Amino acid sequence: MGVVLDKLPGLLEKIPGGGILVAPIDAVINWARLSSLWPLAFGTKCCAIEMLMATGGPHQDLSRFGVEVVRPSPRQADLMVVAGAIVKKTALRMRLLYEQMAEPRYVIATGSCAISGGPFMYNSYTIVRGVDQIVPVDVYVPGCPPRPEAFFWGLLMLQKMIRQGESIRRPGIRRKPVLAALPAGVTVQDIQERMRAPLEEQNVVDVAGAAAEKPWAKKVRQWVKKH
Amino acid sequence: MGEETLIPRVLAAEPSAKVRDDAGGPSVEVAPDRLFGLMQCLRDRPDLAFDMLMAHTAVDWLEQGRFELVYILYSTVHGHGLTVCASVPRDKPVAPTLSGLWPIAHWQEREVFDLMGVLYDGHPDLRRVFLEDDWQGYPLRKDYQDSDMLELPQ
Amino acid sequence: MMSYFFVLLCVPLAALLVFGGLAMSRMLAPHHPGDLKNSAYECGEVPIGQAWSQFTIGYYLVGLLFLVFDVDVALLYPWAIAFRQAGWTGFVEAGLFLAVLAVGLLYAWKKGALEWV
Amino acid sequence: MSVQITTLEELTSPSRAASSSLSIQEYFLNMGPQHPIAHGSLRLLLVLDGEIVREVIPVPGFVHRGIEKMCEHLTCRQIVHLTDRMDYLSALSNNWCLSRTVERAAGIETNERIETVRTIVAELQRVQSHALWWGVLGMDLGALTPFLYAFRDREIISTAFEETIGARLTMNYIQPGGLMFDIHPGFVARVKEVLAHMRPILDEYDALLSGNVILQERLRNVGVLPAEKALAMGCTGPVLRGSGVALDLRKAEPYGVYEKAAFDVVVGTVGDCVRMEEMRQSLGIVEQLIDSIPAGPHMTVKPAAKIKLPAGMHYGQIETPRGILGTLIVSDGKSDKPWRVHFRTPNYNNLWAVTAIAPGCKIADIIAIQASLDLVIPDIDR
Repeated sequence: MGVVLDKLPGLLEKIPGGGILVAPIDAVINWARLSSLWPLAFGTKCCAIEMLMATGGPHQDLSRFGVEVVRPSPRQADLMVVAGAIVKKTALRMRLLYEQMAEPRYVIATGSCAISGGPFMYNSYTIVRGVDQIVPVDVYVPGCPPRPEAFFWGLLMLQKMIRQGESIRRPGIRRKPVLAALPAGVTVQDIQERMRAPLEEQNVVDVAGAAAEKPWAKKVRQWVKKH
Repeated sequence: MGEETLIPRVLAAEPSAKVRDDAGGPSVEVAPDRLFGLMQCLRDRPDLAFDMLMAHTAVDWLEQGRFELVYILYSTVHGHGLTVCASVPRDKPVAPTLSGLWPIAHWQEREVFDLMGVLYDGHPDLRRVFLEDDWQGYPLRKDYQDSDMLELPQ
Repeated sequence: MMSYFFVLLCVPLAALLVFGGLAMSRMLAPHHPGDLKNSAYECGEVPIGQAWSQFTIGYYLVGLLFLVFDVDVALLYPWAIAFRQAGWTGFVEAGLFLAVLAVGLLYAWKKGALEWV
Repeated sequence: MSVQITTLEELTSPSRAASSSLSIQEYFLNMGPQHPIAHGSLRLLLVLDGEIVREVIPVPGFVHRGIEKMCEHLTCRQIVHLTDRMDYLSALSNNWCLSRTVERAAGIETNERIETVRTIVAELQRVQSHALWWGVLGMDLGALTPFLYAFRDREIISTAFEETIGARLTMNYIQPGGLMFDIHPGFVARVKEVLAHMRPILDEYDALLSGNVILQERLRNVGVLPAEKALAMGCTGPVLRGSGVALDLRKAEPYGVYEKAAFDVVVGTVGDCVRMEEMRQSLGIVEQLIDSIPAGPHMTVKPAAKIKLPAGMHYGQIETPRGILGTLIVSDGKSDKPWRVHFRTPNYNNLWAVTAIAPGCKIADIIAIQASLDLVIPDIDR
């Protein structure tokens, strides 16, 4: 976090009752971030037509969620929408683009190719089976290609995660809401209380740490140095 | 120009060519060293006038130890097509380049080199076109081993 | 003298606007520089060769011409505001000023500085 | 003559820069995989002298999933879903090409109803694909409104497809031996709605972009591809017809029910208005055929039937919105999985025309050339 925001939680803790101030600051910062997500146009295949273009079109209007400013350059983007299959040759470039984006950066993997290699899982010598081998992914949107409405559901999930999951006390630590989308008929009470705490706890992701131990992290460094 | 008058004229141009019947359209088999001569006259003779190299690929016959190079030609003037095949041994797969006759052959041959490993004699810029330059092996060969590739469980 | 008070008022406001924005982002935005993050962005590729290379003289010429005519427009602003009070003498002076610049433009045009090589 | 294998490193290494005619000012610039004009991931390595492009080195392969290797492990019917993912803007034509090749090889008969529905659906998708080309041509050259117009019309056609085919983009509808499902009872009415909507819209397209002076200035004699150069570079489809060669497989080798529909092949002299006129021709075809869909079964071969191809090479080609797509299936006759499958894709051959056109033009012209070539990258890499 910035110079002030790093020290702010510590200062507020010292002041008696200052801790209450952290929550409104969180709320304001998270609200500002989630309502102005600028996606990076990184579409490789058919999902690009559905996710980045059709949703941007007049019928399924992406700008209802404030996400319509599609930036080609990673410097001005904070949401990387991975639309399409990623092969070994693209994985290096994609990891470099992810590194060149400024924090806080979010990743939505759309389409079964990005999630798990999809139709190209077997007998393909270049496919990377799942984008989460390259970058830490926040929301997975299944489908081949997913319908624009499915992409909006993923977007809302991400916005819910930003609203609830981040705090200036622990910058870069993202708590993914486990109970984001409970299947129909299952209520919170059904999941016993002792089940819920570990689920919430286990789903805390340190984004920087998660990004560092991805297999492709080292390969990108060697590739950049080699050139 | 019907098929029946096309094949005799092609054979007249290249007596060492053998007719093949297992391909859909008219097709001819020729030895690699005669290939360039046949292609040259197929393109230049006005009554054949194959001005378009529609497709070029290679088939890996592992047991017979040969690569079968397939050239599919098309003539926009007469509207007829021809398939020319040539076989090169698997251990020394060198074939003459046709990029002098049709510039598109330059890149079609690069693709066949990239995926099948057939070398082209006299090719100006023989480089891998899809895979990284330091990729080991040629993926479309039948005996290509890759630990990363998942086999479909039968 | 009073009219200069507004100028004095305008300067700090402008400074506040500019440096305020910068200070806010310095204070609030996360700041984690890294070697890969600072590397040059070229469509996801690693740039080939050095960025420090000689490029054509055309860019320099265009930059120079723009500078001249930009200053020219900047000088016309005060005249445009006080257009009515300046009356005819002001109009003639501005005309002369523009005429001198027009000669410069014609010269550049004839010399072919405007054609992009 | 020697066989010499080079790599991109050597091509761009400083030694090459010093020794060749590359004067000091020339440098390499990556119009790389992640670029708005790439419509996917295609890297154009430009050799620049100031703003003049000396040479373009396209580097595809960023979406190469090895479809031809996968086809060797799949039966003919399973390959159809892979053809959708090559050129996803003309998925139906791709399916049709593979299905037609398999049907001719295995001797499967299809009836009049199947062929008529195939022709109608493929022509509708041609209009949809050219609409996207028109919208993205405007977007690439800076005008953002055509993008919104184009995608509004694509949605209208997509709803017609969705009702019958169930999918918006990757159709998997035309199978060897017929169609996956029969057409929806409301299909004819829906297509008539689309036709009624699209006819005036095309004039609106013309009014919006074609008359625009800036666009004409950006496109006039930029990237001129003479006829014999286009033929030598193996270009097909609107790119070739734009250069004046009247090669259209729907006329040259009629398939489906194209003989029944009267339409003319649109040939430009040098310009690129070919696709606009082709949209009108395609609408004309659909108008003539929509009322005469004969009755009959929608599938002549039981879905579970194993299709075994006789030994030998089977080649079939079809006219997709971007050019001639050829499918070469080599079968050894023993198993129902093909021995080798090769797709002659239109985009792979149209891509290299940029190396012939580009030397000497400016960087902004490269964007105009790429937009007019209308490339789909997964079709290049397969």
